[in-house]
Amino acid sequence: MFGDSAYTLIKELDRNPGTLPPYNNELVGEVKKEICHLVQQNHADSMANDESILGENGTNYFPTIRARHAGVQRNLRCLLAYHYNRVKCLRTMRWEFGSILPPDIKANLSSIETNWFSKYSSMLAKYMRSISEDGGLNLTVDLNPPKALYIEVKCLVDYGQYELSDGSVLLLKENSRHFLPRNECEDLIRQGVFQHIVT
Amino acid sequence: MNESEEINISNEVNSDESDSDELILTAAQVIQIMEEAWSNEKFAPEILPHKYEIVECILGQISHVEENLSNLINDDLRRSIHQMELDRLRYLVSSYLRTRLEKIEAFVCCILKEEDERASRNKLSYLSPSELEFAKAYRDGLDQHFTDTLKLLPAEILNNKIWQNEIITPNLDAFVFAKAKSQIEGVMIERDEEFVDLEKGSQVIISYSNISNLITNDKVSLI
Amino acid sequence: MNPDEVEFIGEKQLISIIPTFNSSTIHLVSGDIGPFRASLPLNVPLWIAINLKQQRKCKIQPPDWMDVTRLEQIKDDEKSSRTFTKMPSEHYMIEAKLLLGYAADDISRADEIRTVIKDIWDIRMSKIRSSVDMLIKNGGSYAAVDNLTLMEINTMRPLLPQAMDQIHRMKKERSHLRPPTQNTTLSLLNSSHTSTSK
Amino acid sequence: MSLSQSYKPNYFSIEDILVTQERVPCKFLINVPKLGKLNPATEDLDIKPGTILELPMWLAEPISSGRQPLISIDLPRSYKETHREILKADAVAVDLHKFGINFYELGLYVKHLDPTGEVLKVLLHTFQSRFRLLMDLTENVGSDPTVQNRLDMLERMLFKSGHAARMRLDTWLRKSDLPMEAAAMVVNHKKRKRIDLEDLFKK
Repeated sequence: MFGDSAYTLIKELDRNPGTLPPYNNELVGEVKKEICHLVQQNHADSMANDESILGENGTNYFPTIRARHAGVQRNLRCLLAYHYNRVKCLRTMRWEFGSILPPDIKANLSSIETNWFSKYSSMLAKYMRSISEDGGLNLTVDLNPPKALYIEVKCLVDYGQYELSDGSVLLLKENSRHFLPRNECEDLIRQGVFQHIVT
Repeated sequence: MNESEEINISNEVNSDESDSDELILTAAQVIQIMEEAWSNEKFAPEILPHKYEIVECILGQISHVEENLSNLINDDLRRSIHQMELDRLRYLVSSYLRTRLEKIEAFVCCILKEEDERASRNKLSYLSPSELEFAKAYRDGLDQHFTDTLKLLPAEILNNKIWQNEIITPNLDAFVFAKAKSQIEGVMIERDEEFVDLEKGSQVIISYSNISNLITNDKVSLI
Repeated sequence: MNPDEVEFIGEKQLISIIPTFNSSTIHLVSGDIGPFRASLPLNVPLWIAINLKQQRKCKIQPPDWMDVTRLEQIKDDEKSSRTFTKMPSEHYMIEAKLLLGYAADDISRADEIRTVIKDIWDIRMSKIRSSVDMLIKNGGSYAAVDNLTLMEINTMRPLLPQAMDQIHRMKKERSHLRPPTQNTTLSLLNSSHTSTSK
Repeated sequence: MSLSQSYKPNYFSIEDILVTQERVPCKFLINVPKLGKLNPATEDLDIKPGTILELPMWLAEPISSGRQPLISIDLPRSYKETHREILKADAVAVDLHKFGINFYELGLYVKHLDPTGEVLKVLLHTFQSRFRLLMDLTENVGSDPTVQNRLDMLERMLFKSGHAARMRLDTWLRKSDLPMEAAAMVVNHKKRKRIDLEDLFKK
């Protein structure tokens, strides 16, 4: 029945919480087609209705129009919710991955979504720059209350060379352990390069 | 290290922008206000009036100390304590601003509508100027996104922009933990039926809608 | 809030330390600390005390209440009281965790203290559980939580407030999908009307 | 995301869209031309008055209201007296997931169909009596993971957030420091990649 494709679209998001499944162009197209179809049918029947009011024993199509209209509203709601929730997911990705997404995630975006993402990135950057008089404040770091200045981390991948803010260079190899200033580690922990070791 | 190299922070900060009723706050008091604003913002379901002067003031202090830290190059101990304090302050401010940004995004249409109403009644804005600018950009971005994705639908649907009427609003009835900062009489707890008096320092769990005005009046804080 | 955020608040608590070094006053944004004179006690915020202790720059003087006899008394009081008794410190659990974790060598009978504090915490947790259950069963929309510390209050989140929200919503909400979007209906029909009249 | 808000349905919420997909028993009051295909049992072009059909809530609600309703909605089985009695007797013992995946949320949509107010009473009673179970579950998981399966959608949401908070508290109590963690989406992304690679090796 009508509304089924739209429901499948939403189910798809529901089954993949915290990730972004590939943009379902085909299904989105189907839902749109169904909306157009229902609207067209309603137009035709409402014209027939108008005429039958003038004539006699015509069929009353108003109930049909109401039911279809509910279908249009439902489809529209699912379409909007699909796109809205994907945008919210993209928003979180901007905070967690930064302004450059991994290529396999990028491939799951529609071109309109890619557009939105870069627009969001730049509005966020603009906002963060405007926060203080001198140069702004990066809100994507300092996510946890600071504790000790130095923490122990374990490197989870062969990352290669990494330059600290004092200019010294570290070689980050898989399973190597390091004792480093907390604020120099935060980003790499968030990116899954380091694991924070606590006892 | 001799005293001249020591970092010196003026502990007196002028934080109030209004000339008529000038209020001198110490830096410690400014931090206190920031901490309370942070906690209130974390627990209030809706966005609260901004504390932009307080934020600016703390960020100003941070960069002031940072500039002076280089003078302490040969005293690791003092350096590390200053550094830790800066990290704490930076966390406080960032976390506060992040929480507000999340609310702005979640309730963007609702918040902008209320800002318009406040502006039309000459009331103080809840958003800081840069937050307001961000909010508008965010709303316009969403609007454009929906318009672009719904392309090819019948004009009567597109022109309706139904998503603009479907505003997500905060749940003002949400239950929160609150602490009375002074003696308060007659706080409603059941619609027009039951009232309680709160002693200074007492703590309760209560619906946000029953105390929201007491937060803006600085009579209770959320904990 | 996460426990580490509550800890962040609790770390402002002042604590007495005996420094092993000399240094002049440090002018922090949040206020002056020091001067530090070796073996002369002074008060500093908990986060500084722990930091200095980690660098072996001080000994910690545990707060008065961190004492087995005193804590046993508190435990007995808590056990026999129906309501929550007032704790000796607003952040007792945070202080206990940090001091026992980083400065156990400065605290006499640290292991016993750890056990009693854990007992007190557990007694209070079980009281919290039964009062929370009672509050929900009675469908209450208000409760005093006096004498509970921030960390204890935080353990009730998010379950208690969210459950109260849901009960409130069940009682209050009129069941309706959403107001019917009449304007769309009208425009749909109107546009067809105009097309027929042409 | 640090905002922790209770569930409250809105236009864009996935949960509410799933709830309103649930079917409720309806009876057609008037003839609805051309929509016979809604009824798989007949080949008629129209739906005749008197036809009894299960329709999704999103369709049933808007066409059951107004000056001339097309249908009347009947209370779904889970909210009828026999089922209410079961819940009144011992709500904790009930497998609510089987009773209705969206027991509370759908209940809120249909409670007005029952003029006696009994449905609302049973919703509240069920939620309030099962709360202790929910609280215990968040605190000692691992004991019996199947118990979670007996929760409805709303209870599961509460369980999830309550359990996550509980785990953070336990770590805090045990460890000297709360470890900083990789971003949730980064973790998901890595997991997915691993799964993809495994697929590749299988082929």
